[in-house]
Amino acid sequence: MPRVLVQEAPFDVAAEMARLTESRHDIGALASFTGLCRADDGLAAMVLEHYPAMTERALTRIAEQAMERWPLTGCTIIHRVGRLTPGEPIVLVLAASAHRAAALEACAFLMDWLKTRAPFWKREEPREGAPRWVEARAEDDAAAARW
Amino acid sequence: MPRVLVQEAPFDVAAEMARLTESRHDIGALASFTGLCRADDGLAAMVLEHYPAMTERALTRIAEQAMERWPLTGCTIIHRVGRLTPGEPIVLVLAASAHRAAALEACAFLMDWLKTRAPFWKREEPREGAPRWVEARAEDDAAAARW
Amino acid sequence: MKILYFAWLREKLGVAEEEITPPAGVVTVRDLIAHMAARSPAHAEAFAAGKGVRCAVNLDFATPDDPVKPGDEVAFFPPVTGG
Amino acid sequence: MKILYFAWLREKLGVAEEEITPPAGVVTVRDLIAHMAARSPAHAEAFAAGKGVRCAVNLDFATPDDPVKPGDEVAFFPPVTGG
Repeated sequence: MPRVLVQEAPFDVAAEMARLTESRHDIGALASFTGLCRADDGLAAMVLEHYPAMTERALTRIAEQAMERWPLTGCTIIHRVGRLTPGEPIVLVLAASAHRAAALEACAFLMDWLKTRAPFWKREEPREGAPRWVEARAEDDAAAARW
Repeated sequence: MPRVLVQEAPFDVAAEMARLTESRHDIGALASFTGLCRADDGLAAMVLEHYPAMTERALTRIAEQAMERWPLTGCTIIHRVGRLTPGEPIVLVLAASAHRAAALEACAFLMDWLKTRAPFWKREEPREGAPRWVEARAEDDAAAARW
Repeated sequence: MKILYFAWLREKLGVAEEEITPPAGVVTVRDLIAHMAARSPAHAEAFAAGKGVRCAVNLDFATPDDPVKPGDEVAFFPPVTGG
Repeated sequence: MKILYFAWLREKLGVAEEEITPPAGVVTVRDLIAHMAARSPAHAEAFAAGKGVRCAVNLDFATPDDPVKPGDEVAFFPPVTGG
């Protein structure tokens, strides 16, 4: 039921929104979150590695959790992998519901769990110097633990 | 600084997102909320009345509050007025930030305050029977009071 | 003083706008509401305490204690229901 | 048993995948980690306690107490950093 994609290509937010809402009249709220690659500290690019056999399974479970916890009419997770440059979108989550609190909370939940429960690893390539693996942040664990 | 529009026409979510993010490399998070017209209880259409001289001013203040409370790189509120049918989008809010918590919280705040502090009134036109004015909901007041 | 009505107040009173000159004793929104309620039976009903009428003075939301003065634009309306 | 490595573990060990046959006493993730750490100095360093290595068994995240058995696909990796 949830839509989960792992891909190198960019995603089309408007098309994904339309998929969730078109020809339906029971949706009052559609929340979205797009994560983008920032150019912090002279970043030239970011390479997203993942565990292909596991990734869609993990994302589907996260999306199913959201659909169990909130009365969603639909939800979508699209996560890009490969080499991304600053300004490029990395991840999209969408949650649709009759009411706004469910859509907004589910969207925050999806991102918090995705940050801590999906097998992706980011390697940053600075404009100068050696690439470095991004370290997990304690605040992401704290954000995920609130749900 | 915030972008505020009150209009009868539909809005273009993708174009509005692009306005906030394009040619910037300091944005890591873009949250959106779209409110849509539901077909509850045999609704045929909804007519949104507003106080034209006051509306943009009120929305701008709400957006400015969001920008004071969270480190946003930009925020957008577009609210439609006039006659809308089930499935049509009514309102769009966008919040962009370096980090996801700011964008998501600001988006929820914008909707909660907009629901209680912007001069719009909805009249529902049922498929059968007389039009009725939508009554304000205590839970919207409670949601707005948490900020 | 320009008075505007929205939503069911406008419908109930059958008018979107009135120009009034309240007596000198009307200095707050609370005073003005009492004055308005005395204009007609329809006004009395619209401005009755349980109706929850809200107010804006010169395009800002106002509370009963906020001041009003000649020349102000004062709007009365039900609790807002946008979004 | 198929062992996979991701991110800096893969780089540090210089290999993405190993096929191993652990001794019969290896029945939990904790046992397997102790076994893996003894394979080489690089393994010892990668699996040292402070490195925070995480594990998935047959495509599900696993804790040190979770069981492992012959034929499982076991992945080791740093804490995830997607999103």
